[in-house]
Amino acid sequence: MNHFFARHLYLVDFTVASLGRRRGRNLGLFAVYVLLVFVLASVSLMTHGLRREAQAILESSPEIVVQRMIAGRNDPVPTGAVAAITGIRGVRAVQGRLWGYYYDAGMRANYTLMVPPDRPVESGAVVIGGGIARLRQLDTGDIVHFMAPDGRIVRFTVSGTLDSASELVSADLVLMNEGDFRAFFGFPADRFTDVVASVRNPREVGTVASKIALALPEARVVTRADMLRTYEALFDWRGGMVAVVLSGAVLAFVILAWDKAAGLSADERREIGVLKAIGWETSDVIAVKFWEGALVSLLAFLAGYVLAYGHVFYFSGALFEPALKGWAILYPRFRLVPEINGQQVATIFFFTVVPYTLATIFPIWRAATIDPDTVMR
Amino acid sequence: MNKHLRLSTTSLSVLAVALAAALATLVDAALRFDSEALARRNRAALAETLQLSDLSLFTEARYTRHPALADLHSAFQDHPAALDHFPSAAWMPPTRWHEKQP
Amino acid sequence: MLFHPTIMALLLWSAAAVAGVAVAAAYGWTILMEWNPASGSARQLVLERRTYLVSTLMAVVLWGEVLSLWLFVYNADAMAVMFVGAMCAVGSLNADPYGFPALIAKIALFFLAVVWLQVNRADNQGWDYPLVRVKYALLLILVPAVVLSAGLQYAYFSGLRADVLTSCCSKLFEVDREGVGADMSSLAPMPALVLLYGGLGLTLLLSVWTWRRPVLSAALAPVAAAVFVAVMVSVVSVVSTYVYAQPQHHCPFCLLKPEYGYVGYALYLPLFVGTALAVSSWPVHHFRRAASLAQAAPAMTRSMAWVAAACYVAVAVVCTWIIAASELYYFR
Amino acid sequence: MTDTVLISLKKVSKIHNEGRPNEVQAVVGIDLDIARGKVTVLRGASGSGKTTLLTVIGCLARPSSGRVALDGRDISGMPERFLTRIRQETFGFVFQGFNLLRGMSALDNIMLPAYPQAPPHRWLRRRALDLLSMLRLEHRADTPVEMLSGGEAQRTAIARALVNDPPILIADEPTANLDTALTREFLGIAETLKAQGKTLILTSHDPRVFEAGMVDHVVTLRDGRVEERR
Repeated sequence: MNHFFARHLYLVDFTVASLGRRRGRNLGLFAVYVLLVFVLASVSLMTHGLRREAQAILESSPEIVVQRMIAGRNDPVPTGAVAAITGIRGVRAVQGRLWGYYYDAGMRANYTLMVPPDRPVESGAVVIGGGIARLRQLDTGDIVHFMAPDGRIVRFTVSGTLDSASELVSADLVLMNEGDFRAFFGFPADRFTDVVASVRNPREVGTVASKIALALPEARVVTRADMLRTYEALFDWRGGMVAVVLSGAVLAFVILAWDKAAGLSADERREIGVLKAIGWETSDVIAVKFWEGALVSLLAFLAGYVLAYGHVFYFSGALFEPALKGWAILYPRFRLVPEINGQQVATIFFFTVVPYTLATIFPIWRAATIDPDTVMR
Repeated sequence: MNKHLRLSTTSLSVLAVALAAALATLVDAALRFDSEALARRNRAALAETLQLSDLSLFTEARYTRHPALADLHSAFQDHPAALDHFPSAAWMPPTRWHEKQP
Repeated sequence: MLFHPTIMALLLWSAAAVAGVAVAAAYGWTILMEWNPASGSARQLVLERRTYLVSTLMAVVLWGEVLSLWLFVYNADAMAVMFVGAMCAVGSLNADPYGFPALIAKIALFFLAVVWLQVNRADNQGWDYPLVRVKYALLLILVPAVVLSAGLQYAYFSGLRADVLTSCCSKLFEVDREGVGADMSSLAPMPALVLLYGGLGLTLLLSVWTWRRPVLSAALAPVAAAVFVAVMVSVVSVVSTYVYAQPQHHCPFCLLKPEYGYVGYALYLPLFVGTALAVSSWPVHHFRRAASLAQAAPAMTRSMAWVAAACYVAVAVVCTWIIAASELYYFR
Repeated sequence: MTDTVLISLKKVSKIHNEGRPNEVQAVVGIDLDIARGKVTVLRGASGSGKTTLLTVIGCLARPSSGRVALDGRDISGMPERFLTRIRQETFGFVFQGFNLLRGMSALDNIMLPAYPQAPPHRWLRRRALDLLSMLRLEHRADTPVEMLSGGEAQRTAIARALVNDPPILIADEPTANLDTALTREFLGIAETLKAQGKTLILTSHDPRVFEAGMVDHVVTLRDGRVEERR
């Protein structure tokens, strides 16, 4: 065993010396490698962070949401539905919700207007999310004007802003009083946007949901678990898409690695010939070449990963902001909770180090089996 | 006596430092987790009281704001080039009608 | 459900493994057909050099397979949330009929690859390559195993359908399907513990004997393979319930989670290594008949038996510690 | 008498590029014994097959046919893996162009052949420094080899060949690029090594070498066959 380690230490000595002699080329490969790992790891850490964030919110979201469908389109739910659902066994609490979207033509941004179920908002006042406060430079006590769908300009006083640490869920919220909401949108008095229900026994959610579906045949019943699964699948699918898009980059990188390993200069071939002539065995040469790849790829992997960690958790994935923002004007400021997941790290490893290793096996073998007598010819 | 540092020693030390940095991210994550997770719990609490179900990350269109409760899952609702959030929509580009206008 | 980063990584890897083993087998075939150690011809030299490529490829395939086995289980656990009723990896694996066969094929492949690499290591110690034919014939058996494992994995992943909300949904998954819980068929605690300690004791005894008399590896190998299954059954039936302190929770995968202190790694690592070495000790010892390996083969067998014995002790210690530290009592 | 024969060649032939249009019969049916502790020179014009013969003797290549025995052990059919091991223990090579690895110091070059056996690093370094001082090169230990003069490069190559302490030293055209003074110096080193009990095998068509007093045997080759032995 000692001999094993001692031999590999010697081989590493030689590997590093020979990497150093071709510094330019190896640094180039190293830089590309770091960049690739950095991008893949950033995407992966970011999607995972957002996914966990979405999960955390969903876990505290209503257990059942009931929407009404007419011709496949959403329609406000009659207030009578609340009573109908309350009558179903196993239901703990039912509440009609009022919420909707408002397009701010001046800012070209979408807001979410909502009547908070838990806190009273005075008539003529609004509580706004951190994103809107920043976008329109509003603070408590300021006046804000919204244009109602019928053309009226409605004036509100900002009575408060939501905690800036919660921007990830509340950046675009405008909370107002029920009367103001109905008056602003001209929302019928006997309707709600949708209805939420909570269930006494969490195990019964499915049963209760099917009873609601039976009682209100036109309703679309969405359970929390459905949302959770859909989110999960959606994030995975998006991650998969990104991986497919980036696989082009991975492929280009693999070609680069292959080319580097296969395109031995006459000098390098002579060097391997000399090593074999002075008593190195083919497996020694393979081991040296293996170390070459291992040192470069491990170092690049670790460096790319650490950089990605800093990027995502200290700079909130600043480089991805344009992509996530899209055409949106409102973009929340957020700090993701740092969580590292072995599966992600292993997946990135599989996408980078493994193809690199595979791409270099054959060229390495070709190089290592050079005739030892080449140096004499 | 042996003042010559072996290359294997230096290079494996560099590797060890990189590994330590990678492990340090785990420690950093654990250290920051408590404070950040508190913020997350606050967010979740707000979401609970307001009965929210989605992140306010994608506000470009109505249906991207609340994917879990979208009123209708189809493209072109707010912008002719707005991407649907469903997998299949990513494959089919929107019609580029605006380029044909004079 | 193929558009998932980890699934794509696993599929990509299995495709690469098939390609790698196919290349190795193609070269192995030429070696098998044309090998002639008596000849000093250039062709023989070419064949000799191909052996290096084949063993390098096989080593990479083995290590990739180890990593991919781990990622496969990890991923199954992470995916559980997407399937109605699935609580952990067992539920994900049950979500499609090919789930468990794919896992079993991956485990079998791991053992086959270890056996091949150990035979290869033995062969490389004889100056006349005495095992070349056996070795490359074995390699040809590995090809269908790799292809089968890749095929099962593909069938599993492509058959998976996440239960998601789509625009038509008033459909409720909750009532459509029966929950695929984490329940697995299991033995009662007493017979399971007897099986566990009896099996571990038997293999430990046999590996110590093999260490003293390498010829006994012929008995050790099949017993170790059977005991591996027995240990897994008792882990599912009883050891896991001690870890979770819940007599109803029988998942062999949740042991790997941080909630349970990663105790699964401490259990599975020595179990897999020990079984792999015990199983390959026999074919290696079998080759003592070659004159050039008369010394080396038994020496290798003995060192393998020694390490295997240490591994079985470790498994027994970990199991005992789990049971002793548990809040669950079956017997008072 | 057999105990004085170190390497014995029986009907050795070597064909390059076998089976291809550019097939060359480099060496044809050679019988040759190399004596232990002596200096043997293979002499011949370029293309006479002496370098090829040297590769077969030095276990760098296997003969296409015939038998090679080292110390009475047949090594002609050995796989490369084991041939390398034997080469490592038995032979030290000084190549015609020296073939030092550029970009590495003289000391590192000298230590290279011992890497696979992995002796203790401190010991190996000491041994390489000792060899350098024996060859009066200690002041050049840390110099990159491309900065060495021709004579210094050759002495570095000799030190590299000796680092594993092989019983046989093989040198291919050792004096090809050297002036008379350096040639004399090389012959001096060779004589010292012979006195230490090493077997030396040289190729040369330089009369200064094969007419030197310490040379015991001269084998003249022509067209891959032995023309004359002395």
